[in-house]
Order: sequence, then C-alpha cells, then structure tokens
Amino acid sequence: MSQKNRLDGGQIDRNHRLSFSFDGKNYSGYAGDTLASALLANDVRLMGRSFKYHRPRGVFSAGSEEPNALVELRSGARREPNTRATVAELYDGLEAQSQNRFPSLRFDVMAINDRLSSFLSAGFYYKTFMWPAAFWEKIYEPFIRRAAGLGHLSGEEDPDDYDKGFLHCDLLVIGAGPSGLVAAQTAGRAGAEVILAEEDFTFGGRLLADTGLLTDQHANDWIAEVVGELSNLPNVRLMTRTTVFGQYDHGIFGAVERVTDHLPEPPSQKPRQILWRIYAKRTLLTAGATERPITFDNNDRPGVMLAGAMRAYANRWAVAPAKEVAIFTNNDDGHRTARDLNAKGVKIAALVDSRADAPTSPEFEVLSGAKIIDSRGRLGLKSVKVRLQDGSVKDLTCGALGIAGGWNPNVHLTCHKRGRPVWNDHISAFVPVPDSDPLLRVAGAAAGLFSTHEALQSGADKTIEALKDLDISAHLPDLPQAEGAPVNIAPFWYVKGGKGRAWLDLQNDVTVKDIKLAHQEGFKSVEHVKRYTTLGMATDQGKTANLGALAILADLEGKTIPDVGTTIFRPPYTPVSIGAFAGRSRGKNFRPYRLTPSHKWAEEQGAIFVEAGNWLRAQWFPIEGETHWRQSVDREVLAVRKSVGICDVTTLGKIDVQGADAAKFLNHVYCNGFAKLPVGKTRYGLMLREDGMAMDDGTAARLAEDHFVVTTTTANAVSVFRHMEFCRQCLWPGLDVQLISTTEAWAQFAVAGPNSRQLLQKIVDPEHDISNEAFTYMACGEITICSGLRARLFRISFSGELAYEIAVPARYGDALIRRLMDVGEEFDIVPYGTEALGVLRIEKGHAAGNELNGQSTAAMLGLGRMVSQKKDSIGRVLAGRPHLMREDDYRLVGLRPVYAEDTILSGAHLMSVGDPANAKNDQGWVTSAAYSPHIGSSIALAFLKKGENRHGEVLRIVSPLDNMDIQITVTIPHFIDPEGVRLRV
Amino acid sequence: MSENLLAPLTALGKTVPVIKKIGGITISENPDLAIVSLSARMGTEQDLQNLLKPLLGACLPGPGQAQFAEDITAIWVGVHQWFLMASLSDHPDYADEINNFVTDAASVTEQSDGWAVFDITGDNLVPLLERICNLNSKAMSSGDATRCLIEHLGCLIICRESVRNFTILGPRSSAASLHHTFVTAAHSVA
Amino acid sequence: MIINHPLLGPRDAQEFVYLGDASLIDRPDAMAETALNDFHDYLYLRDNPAGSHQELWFHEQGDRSWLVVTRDTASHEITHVELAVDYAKRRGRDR
Amino acid sequence: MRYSALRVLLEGLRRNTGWKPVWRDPAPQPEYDYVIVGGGGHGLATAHYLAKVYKKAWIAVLEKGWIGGGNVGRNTTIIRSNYLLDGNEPLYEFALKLWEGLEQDLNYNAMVSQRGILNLCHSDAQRDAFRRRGNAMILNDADAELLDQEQVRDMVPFLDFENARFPIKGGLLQRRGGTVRHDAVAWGYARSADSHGVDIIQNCEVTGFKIEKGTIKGVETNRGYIGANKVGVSVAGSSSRVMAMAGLRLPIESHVLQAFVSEGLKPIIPGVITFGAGHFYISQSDKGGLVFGGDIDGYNSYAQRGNLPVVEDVLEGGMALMPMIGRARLLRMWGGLMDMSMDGSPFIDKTPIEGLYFNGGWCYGGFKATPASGYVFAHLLATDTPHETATQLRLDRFLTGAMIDEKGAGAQPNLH
Repeated sequence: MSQKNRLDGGQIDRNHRLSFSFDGKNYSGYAGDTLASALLANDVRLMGRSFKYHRPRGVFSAGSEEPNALVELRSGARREPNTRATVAELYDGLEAQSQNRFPSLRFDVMAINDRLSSFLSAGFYYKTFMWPAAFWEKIYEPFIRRAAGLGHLSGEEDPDDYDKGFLHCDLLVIGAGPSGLVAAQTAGRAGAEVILAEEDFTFGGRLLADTGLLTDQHANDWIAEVVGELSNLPNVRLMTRTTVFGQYDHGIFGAVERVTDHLPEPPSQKPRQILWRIYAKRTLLTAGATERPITFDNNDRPGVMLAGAMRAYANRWAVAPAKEVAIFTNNDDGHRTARDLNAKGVKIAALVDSRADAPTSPEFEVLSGAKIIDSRGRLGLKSVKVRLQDGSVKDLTCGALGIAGGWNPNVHLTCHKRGRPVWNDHISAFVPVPDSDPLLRVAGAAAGLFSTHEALQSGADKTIEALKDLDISAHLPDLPQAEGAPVNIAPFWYVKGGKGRAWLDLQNDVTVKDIKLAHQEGFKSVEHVKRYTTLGMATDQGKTANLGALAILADLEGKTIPDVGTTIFRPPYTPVSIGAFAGRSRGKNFRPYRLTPSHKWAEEQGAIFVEAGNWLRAQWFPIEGETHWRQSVDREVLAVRKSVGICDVTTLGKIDVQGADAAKFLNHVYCNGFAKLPVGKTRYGLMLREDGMAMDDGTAARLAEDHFVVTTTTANAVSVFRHMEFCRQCLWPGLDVQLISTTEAWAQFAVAGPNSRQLLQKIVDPEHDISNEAFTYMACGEITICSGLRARLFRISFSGELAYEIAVPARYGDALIRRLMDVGEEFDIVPYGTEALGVLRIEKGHAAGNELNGQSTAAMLGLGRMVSQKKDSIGRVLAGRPHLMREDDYRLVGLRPVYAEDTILSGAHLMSVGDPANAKNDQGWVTSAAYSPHIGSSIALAFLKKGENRHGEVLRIVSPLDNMDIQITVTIPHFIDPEGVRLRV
Repeated sequence: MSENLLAPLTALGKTVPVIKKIGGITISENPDLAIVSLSARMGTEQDLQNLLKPLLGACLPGPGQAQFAEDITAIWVGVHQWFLMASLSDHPDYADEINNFVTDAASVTEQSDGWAVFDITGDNLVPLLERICNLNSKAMSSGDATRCLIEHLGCLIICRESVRNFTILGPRSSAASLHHTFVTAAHSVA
Repeated sequence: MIINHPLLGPRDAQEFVYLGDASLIDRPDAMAETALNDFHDYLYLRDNPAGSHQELWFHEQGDRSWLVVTRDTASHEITHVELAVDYAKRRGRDR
Repeated sequence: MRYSALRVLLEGLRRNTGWKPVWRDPAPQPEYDYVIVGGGGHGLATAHYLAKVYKKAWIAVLEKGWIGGGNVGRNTTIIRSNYLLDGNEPLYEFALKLWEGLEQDLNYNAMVSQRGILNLCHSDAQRDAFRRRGNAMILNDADAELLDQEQVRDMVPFLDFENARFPIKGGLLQRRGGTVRHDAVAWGYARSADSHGVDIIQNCEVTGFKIEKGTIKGVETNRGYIGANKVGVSVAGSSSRVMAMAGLRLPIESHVLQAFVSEGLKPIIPGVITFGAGHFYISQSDKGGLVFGGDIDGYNSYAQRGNLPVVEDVLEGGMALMPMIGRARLLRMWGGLMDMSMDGSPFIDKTPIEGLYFNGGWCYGGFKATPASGYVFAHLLATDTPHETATQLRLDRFLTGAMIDEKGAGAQPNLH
C-alpha cells in the first residue's frame, strides 16, 4: 500500500523499506520511522480508543508523552500492551493491534458510554452501585472491570531476558538535544567521565524536528559532528534508547536501556532491556520540554495533535498528517509549525491565533484573536469551527489540527526528591528552582530556556559549573550560532463558553466539566481534583493535561496558577517494564542456591530436596519399593534409633570466636554461663534478644582457652553473626574478642545412633581416642581422620541417641560421606534427611524453628532456669517483666493422641474437652507434629497454658481449617529417653 | 594433609577446575588457594605488622587494598582483619603455619574452604563487571580489593591487573549460582 | 543512598543493614535498681526526629563494621559517618 | 443529599448542576467538645462514629493539609483480618465486618470488593504457621481456608508452579478479604461525619497543645487557638512529632514504605495474592492497574520517597511469583510515611495527660483497620474505657512485657 502522506526529505532511510501490520492490515514504512509516523504516512489516523468513553483517537504527540496512540505490540507471549506508537521503532514484520475496543477499532460497542456521558460524570461511581449490597462484587464490579483496563497481557511467561548493571560517572547528562550534546562535549573535552543518555533512538532531541541552521550547518550535520567527536572520547559513554526514569538519593539514577526492542526479538542470550543504576557525582538535566494543548469542545478527534509533533512528523519523518491542516496557537511557536508545513507543500487551511496582535504571514492566512470552538469528524477530523475576533463563526475544512499552547519544561526528575518547581510568567510554565539541588543542575528547555541559542549556552555553562564542584576545569567550546527567538506567548488555556465536552486528560477522559464538577462538590485542592476525576493518572501521567486543569481550577478559585499549586512528579518518568527491574533474578535464579557438600552425592542417591532458606537440603532418601515419603522417613528414623544414620548439617551457622576475652564475651551473649566451660567441652547455649525473647540456640565448643566455635540455627546464621558483631563493636568494645563466620568452610555431618562411635572409630585416626571414657558426652576436639585429614569432632546430639557431629574442610565433604557410607555398610547405615531429623528432634523434645519463632521466652521453652541471674547477659533484664513471668504463661509440652490412629496437625489449637471451640477457650497451639515410628503414633510439641503442671491431662486439639477435633494427652516434651541415658553410653 | 585417603572436590563439585571461555573472557575456577583470616588481638596491631613485614615485603594493606608478594597475598577485609592467601598445594596446612608464626598477636581462622574462587581474565572486563556488581570497576587498579554484592551474594573482588584480570571470591555453597551469573553476563556482553 | 564509609569511601546503602537509633549503644547498667525501667526506655523509646538522626548501620556486605551515621530523615542527607566502635569508646563503653 | 442511582440519573439530566459539596468548609469554632487531630481515614472515621454511634456533638477534625492526603490516600487498598494474636485479630475482624456494611452506613460507594486474599506458603513451617493463624482467625469468628497446592493452582493458574525457586506449597485464603477504593474511604467518612455536624477543617495545622495541671485544654493551630475537652490524635507517620508537642515519647519509628502501580490492563488477577518467599503482594484495581508493594525500605524516614534497592526487591518477587507480568510496565511508585511500632501492633489508648488520647503505630496495616480504628477510638473518647476489641493496644505494654508481636521480630520496627 502506498504511503500517501509521505513528503520529501526527512531522516528516514528510503532505501530500507519495512513492512508491518496494524489490526491485521499490512502497510509499509521506512527504517527510521516510528509506528506512529508510519501509520500517519499511510493515512491511518484512527489508532486507539479512550479509557472511559471509548472515543476514537489518533496520535497526539511525537514522543513518550503520548496519551492516545497506545497499541498492543507484537503477539504471543511477547505481546506488550499499552505501547506508545510514537516511540515504537518500526522493524520489518512488526505487528500491532489496537486495544480497549470491541469488536473493532472502527466499531466499538463500548462507545455507548460516550452517549451516556452525562450520567458517567467524575466520581459518579461513588454515588451509586450500592444497592443491593451483594450486587457490587457479583454484577457491577465485574462489568466495570471488564470495561476498564487498556491492553491485554498475554498471560504467558515473558520469554525475554533482562539484565541489570551499574554505571559510575562524574557527569550524567540526561537528554541529548542541543543542550545535552554541548554539555557532553564540554565535559568530555575536560576529561570527565561522562554518560549521555537519550530516550530516543538517535541523538539530537528537538533539533531533529526543526529546520533552523547552526551557524551555516544543517542541524543534522552538526549533531553528526558532535556525536562523532564524543564517540571518539574514551571517557564519554553514549547511550541511546535509554530513559533515565528516576532520581534517587545521593546522585543515584535509575535508567532503562531498550537494547533490542527495535528488533523482532532479542538475539540469543542477549537481554531485551537493561536496568542501569547510575551513580553520578553530578547530573545535568537537559530533557527538553513538552508541548501542551489548548482545550476546546471536541478537541479529541483523530487528527488533532500538538503542533510541535506535527512539525516533527513533517521534518523528521517526512509525513503530513493530512493534505490540509489548521493550526491553533497562543504563541509564536505555532507559526513556526505552519511555516514548516507550508514549506513542505502541505496546505494550511488557516492559522488560528488567540492573540489579537498575532504576527501575520505572507504564506498563509492568520486569524488573529480567533478561537477554535468545536470540531467535526467521527473517526477523523473533517473540519473545525472558528469564532473570529469579530464574533462571527467560520468552518475550516482540515484533516488535521495542530495545537500550540506553549511548552512545559520537563522538570520531572527535579521533583523525584520532592523538589517543587516554581512558576515562570515569561513562559507561562513551571520551571525548576535554579540551583536548588547541588547534585542536579538543569539546562536548556528543561530549565525554561527555549531558544536553541540559550540551550547551547546554558548546557555549556551549567556543565562548567558542575565540573567545578569536582575540581575539573572545563572550558566553553565554540558554540555554533543558533536562533535566539524570544518566547512570545499570551497564556490561553481553554475556550470558555462551550456547551459540549472539552478534553483535558485525553486517555482518562477528563473534561473541563469534570474539573468544574469536582470543584462544585468541594474537591478544591489539586490533589483532590486529581483523585476525584482521575486526571493525570493514565499511562502518560498527565504530561500534556495537568497544567490545563490547574488553569481551570485557578479560574474557578479566582487565583493564579501558582497559588492553586502544582502537582509534583514521582518516578518513573515514563513507564518501565517490570521485567527490567527484576533482571536475572527470576525463575530458578530468583535467589542463589546454597548447596551442601554432600549435594552431589545426595542427588546420586535420588534424594528429595527441600528449600531451607537459600539452602537445598536432602529431605529424605527414598529407596526402591518406597512409594510414600512416610515409608522413607520412618525407615530413616528407626535406623538411627537402632543402629546409625548420617545427616548433612553443614547448614548450621558456625562462628569462630577467639580472643583473650572470648569466654567473657559469650557470657554476655548467651543467657547461660560459658566462663567455666572447660577446654574440650561443648555446651548448649540459648541467646535472648534484648527484649528477653529467645533469639537462637546452638552450641559453643571450647577448643582452647581463647577459642570457641559457636553454632547457630540455619535460619539465623547471618542475623546472629550481625548481633554478635553489634555486641562486640558497640556494647563491649573493650573486650579482646574476634569473630569470623566459618559456616561455609566446614562440611559437617551428624552421625547418630547407638553404633555411631563404632562407625567413627573406623575413620578416626588411631592416635585419637574417642572411646566413651576418653571422649565423653559433650566433648569436642580437633582430630584427624582417614590418615591425616584434619577434622573436628563434637559429641552432641539432636536426636537423643549417642551421636556426634564431625566436620572436615568442605572440599572433602563429598568424599567423607561416601567413605562413611562405605564403612557403615556393616551397621546398615542410612543417610537421613531433614524430615527424619525433624521427627528425631520432636521425639527428643528439642525446640527448633517452630518453637523458636521469636515469640517464645526461655520459660515457655522450659529453659527458664538457664537464664543466669548472676551475670549481665543480653535480654536478662527485660525477660523479667511481669507479663513474661506470669504463672499462667504457655509452656512447652508433649502431646499424644488418646486414640493412636488420630493424627495431630501442627497449627491446631488446644481446648478443654467440652468447651466450645472459640478464642476465649483457646489454651495453646501445636508447634510441631510428626508421626513417631518409635512410639507408633502421631506425637507433637505444643505450647499450653500452665503446661508444666498438666502432664497427663486429656485435652482436645481442634483445627477448624481441617475439620479436625481430636483428644490428646498432655505429656512431658520428651518422648524418648527423658533421662538422657542413651546420650551417654 | 594431602596424603589422606579422601579426594577433594572443587567448589563447583568437580574433580578438576571448570574453565570457560566466552568471547574474549575466560572464567576459571581456582581450587588451589589456601586462605586464612588473621585478626589482630587487642593492642597487637603493630606487633602483627612487624611480624608479617618480612613475609610480605611490605606492611599489611590498608582498607580496600591487597598486597601481592612472592607467594602470598594479603587483603584487608575489616578493621584489624586480613585474609592471607597462598597456594594450597604448597601450603596444605596454612592456618597452622600462620598460627604458629603469629602466635598470640592474632586470631587465625582457616578460611580456605569457605570460598569459591574464580579468576576472570580478558581484554576488557569492565562491560562484564558493570553488569554484576556496583563497584566502579573501570577505576579499579591492581591491588584494589573489596567486598561487594553480586546477585545477592557477598563476594570479595580483587583487581590483579586493571581492566584485564580479576579474582572473585564468593561463598562456596553458592559456587554454582555465582558461576552461572558470570557465564550469563559474559554471554550477554560477548 | 550512599554511605561514605570512613575507611572504604562511598558505598551503596544496599550493602548495609539498618538497626536504628545510635542510642542503642548506650545500654543501661543491668545491675542497677532501676534496670527494668532503664532497659524499657533504652529499647523502646528511641529518638524518631524528622531531621538529623544518629543511627546504626552494619556493613554486612563489606567490612562488617558497625557505623554511626548522621542522616537527616527528612532529606536523607548524610552529614557524618564514623565507626561505631569509636563512638562507643567515646561514650565509655570500653570501661 | 442522598446518593443513589436515581439521583445520578436525575442529576445527569440536569447536566450535573445540582450536586452539593461533599463536605462543608467551615471556619474553626473557638471551642469543641472533641478535637480529632488528623484528617486521614482514621481521624475521619473516628469523627463519624463519635457523632453517629456515640451521638456526640461539637466535634472538629483538624487536618494540616487536605483530608485523606496521608496513608489513606496512598496505599495498596487491601482489607483483611488474617491476624494471629488475640490482641489483634478481634479488632481486624471487627473492621472487616464494618467494611462489609460500609456503603450502607455511609451512603457512599467505597467499592469494598471482597475478592479474597491468598497468602502463599512455600515450606512446611510456613504452612504450620498458617494453620495456627487460620485457626485463630476462625476461632475469632473470621473466615479462613487452608489450600493445598492443587487448590492454589486451580485458583491462580498463572503463578509460576513449574520453574519456581521456592515452590508454592499451598496458601491461606480469606475470601472475605479484598480491596477498597482508598480515597473514597476518606471522602465517604468525611461526607457522613459532616452530615452529622462534624466540622472538617482543612489547612489547619496543630502547632501545640495547651495543657494545664496535666489536663488538656485545647490546641494551638496555624488558624488560632481551639479549645477542647478531649483531644484525640490520629496522625500516623507524624505521631512522634505531634505527641512530642505534648512532651510524650512513643515506642514508634517513622519509616518509608513504597508502593507501585502498573499501567491499566484488562482483568488478569482476581484477588489479592501475597508471595511467601519474598516481599511482594499484588492485586488489580477496578481501573485495571496492578497495585503492588513489598517491604519497607528499612530506615527511619520522613521523606515520603524510597530508593531503588527495595523497588528491585519487590519486582524480583513479582517476577518470581508471576513471570507473566514482565512486559507490563510500572507506571508510578510512591512512598508513604509509616508509624512503625516496636512490636508491629498499634496503640489506641489514653495518655498520661488527662483528656489526650492517642491512636497510632499502625505500621503499614492501618488502612484495613480504618473503620474499627475509628470506631474503637470513638468508643474510648466517648466512654473513657477501651472497646472490647482493643483492650490490649496499650501504650504501657512494653513496660509490662505484654507485647503483641505477630512476626516475633522483637523491638525492631523495620522488621515488623
């Protein structure tokens, strides 16, 4: 199909023709086109539907501020809803669909809303849909939800990859228009590390859309020259397709680089986008300005667009939006658009200038002191109605209308740290407060300096200033001569007296009437108006709408615009793909894995693994014939109790504590005493938080007078180390103690069961006597095994059996477990996983994570007497508060079902038999439950009010979630060997 | 110790180190590194400096620095705390060796097996490094060494030669995840 | 945010773990008569100004030092950073 | 002026010229019986219940800016009563029941939408904790269901079940949980309170308290002195600053919590979903935006803006949970000021100053509590006794040791 609106010239590559489709229809364009420019070239004006009234809409802008021309780009799992056609680079085979319409863009049944608009005024939904109450979720809301929203997500996993990265620079320049280019040149020549980031796919900014000369060069040639120089400087990094979307504390900026969005799909192993975190010592914002419209009745038809955009389409993309256009302006910039289009051979129906003293033109008709009051054309503009200065009304036939209401500096990033811009009367716009942020300066149009000359000059000046902060001396480059036209604007925001609807926020369908209604209903603060009408909440965040609404509010309040206020901007500057923020941290790589030293071996055994924090641990080891996990776990538990089992416990935190005051230090950190622990012995230790609640438990082994090895639970390894460093550095800095984590350095295995000693004797080198007499319960020592491998041996038990933990350098963990399995064959050794570990510890009554959940006191755990009152340890004082010492507090107990076949569920609550199940009668809860193959029934640990005095009592446990209600007998929390005989044999 | 009957595995769980070449970047696992930590006892910092000076041929390095000597590297890792690194095959019992050497001037802890060690070399590693950690790698020169975060993992990065040669230590248990990060990033920038 | 570590220079705050008010260094005398009230005030009634705030940060992904950072909670501006151990010693914690 | 479909129709035919202000804009009187400091959701609700339920008159709400401009104006709109501890659960369940009747009570459609909230679990220990909690909810007359993996998959098949780092093992579902149009809550309460005679005074900042012999006499404001018999303070993130003017120190820190919304999308997420292996929760608004959030930034802040690491953390969680959202775009992020208490639970209590009452420390959970918070605070102001659902929310609970610590995180506000 021919590109009937294509003009001569432009910065497209006519040798590189691209085909694409929109709503299933094929078109062609050129390299250098955006989807919007290519559609316009093909005379497609209707590109979308509005959010609420489903009004037909065409492209409104030529940049990222676009409110109307949103499409679903690509198909399948790569579908991208709400993509602005104005920034989507054309590539061969591009597919786009229109969105928020049914069944088609031209005929959308939801456009019925437009007819009902009187009843759908701002906030109407707060006043209705209340009766009957049950209808909201069932009827009204589903209907509203279906009608709302814009494009569709595919619902499939995003197939593309995203990267993240970090950049550092002396000067970050945001925006590569004239100001930004000169800034980069100035800083680059001075040797500073510079990053120049541009959201467009090519450098030049507004220069690309204009025709003025720089000295005697065409702007494109000047751009090419500067970019050429910059690309040869090793200290300058040039980034196109990169939007700096947010300013954060201390000179950190977020930016997203769209690496491959201009390709059909990313090359293999390359990211779609990269999220950059930029650390900039100084930043220059040269992000330009955004044009704003003038509001009048039916100002939203396809064909109505910003005049500057129209100029950009003509000059940069060689596209006229129609054969005949009109311009509506309140300032001189509108005239420039008319001149450029006229020069390109586009017929100017008339230039309508609201100023009575508008300049005249020999090239086209200028209607001074006139206003456009209405427009016609259902799916595309056909004509506009003009009220002339003398009050008469005239129709102008035109296929497009360019509106020039003045320009707003792009101050967004200056607001991200809650900075508020100030009003500048000269340009009738908000500008950043000059020099308000030492880290971020603003130049060019973003600072309200609209001429090319001012842009160049301020870009260089501000750069020199910024680099001076860093003691880098920079010099003013020879700036080209450029136009220095003063801004000549007579503020004119909206045409009063209209009877119809005049749009402010095009996407969200907020009209002048809505603002007036909000004000009438008492929503007078800007924030209230925004929230009540949804103004500025659409995907464009009101970039072209907000100021117009403020002007109307100012009129209604009888105040000036700055007196009414402004709304500040929050990140991101333009919407950013969620995938980019996640980067590589997704799927299996969401968090790094931690693998135990026996992982490879366990995999070979067919172990089932479970996540424990970032660790993967073997949960159980199924053997042939086992079809249910309980079979495996029961077997593993019984084997430990009967002979010997082995379990990888490397995941426990290990902290090396050394120094002359190591024992004194541990006395502070643990609630029980360590000063008198003999060398070669291990002791169970309980750490409290300063608020008196149990924080963590573990063991401390004294390897020398001045050397302990402390173990922590797997979950708390990191936080306990941090806490101990706090104690060391902040609370007791006078103690001679040094800490370092050794969790990863040692492969540690629990060897548990009556035959564990015999097993170990087969690998421990003969010079180390580990007999019961020589290496008693709770002994520890440094030994060698397997002919000289250094190892540590601890005689500690979590299972209640004779047991040891043996540690070797991590690289030998794999070999050690294989060795132990080999020599253990004669004892029918089994490996056991975390499930069996859990059963064994519940049988023994050891507290673990479910009991040590941060809500338990030592007393609740039955360890109240461990808290030494003779020394100052963390948590001792506040553990003594009355509520924590109360008689009827919870205590750890054991539970057994009255009927052995009943299963106790962890998380069930305890009640007296006969009491109704409700919160008043709640007496506690089950913390851990398991089937005990040793007991032959379900068993559990629980916290029960006054539990220590209630052994033998029959209660019921209820879990309404599971419809469970069974009777249990309260016992001591030790189901095996309460006297600890087995430990000591 | 090397005489014992058990066979070690590398951090990536292999019997031989994994070496990958991607584009101009080489990522090599280095299992032959003995590492000990050395923390000065209270008030013994100077004694420790004096003791180690002959060994290092220089003072123990300051914050953010490494000191490379003939067969030993010292790295500052914290206040009054250093890592000493040497060839594991030459120094199989390095912790004992150092402990005997410094006696009461420092607390010595075996660290060799706590870390997975990767040597990364190439003509320009900056594009790779800027994808994985927030250090200004372009500005790092030989002897710079510091901890940093790489894909949620606390690592130690040592610059051996500006831009071209870095050693990165990460937690041993996460060797596979860390290696995956390097490889993926290398493909991305290759 | 960037914390200018007194030894390591500017580091991303992401490497640190935040604890809170630096008055947590001033742990009361546990053996005093008034210990319970003292510890209550110490642990629970911390400074919460909208302005300059001395606070504890731990360089977990760095040199494992605790720092006392003076930061404005309204602007996030950081005006001073020092090692907590120095701060603590100055306040007599080593005696 | 009563709102109804008929009224919308009639006004529509009259070109919407007949709508009256939703609340008056009165000048402050020299004296009131009750002054509520803070025109947020909680303050406005307090005024509403004080006037409507407790039949009190001469009530003013003083707001330093515009009403509803604090956390009720910027949150992720979730309502639920899925708490564990008996100090909390009755209050939140009371709130949920009030939400269920809110539109009829206020004659204002705040779009209370009980689309359900699903907390996912990823480990056995998490499931055990959910069972304990779910049972506590049911025992307190709330609803809860424990779902297994298949039930979760049936309900939300778009989650990552195949390639997850932390597999989804099940979830705790509260069907009566859901979302509410947050701004409308402030406006609805304001409109109702106003219609019951409450003076809502905006742009009126309290600059001091007048206290004589330990008794409150009134408040100083930028619009002059206002006498009061009783003053209730409900100022969320500004609690420490405001109460300091009365010489009181609070077990509260102010922190920043960020929240996020995506571009509008056609419906794709049915209810509220929370990830149990990272910091992420999400719902979809009636307008189609995905509304989501995660953990607080973690440092004391009054800046009402956060930083990138937490943004990345939240969105990593989002992509891990539902990788289909990768190509949706983040539209806006913002930060709110949270009054984080030392045990993660709020305070609704008298203060040592006679006639001065405090309501705060809601952490990031204040929105869902709004109706009950207002109700029980009104009860306390009107009767000088705590409401039966709020007896444990005392300011002295750290002295007695009766903490209400749902997470077991201890005196560490940024962990709650």
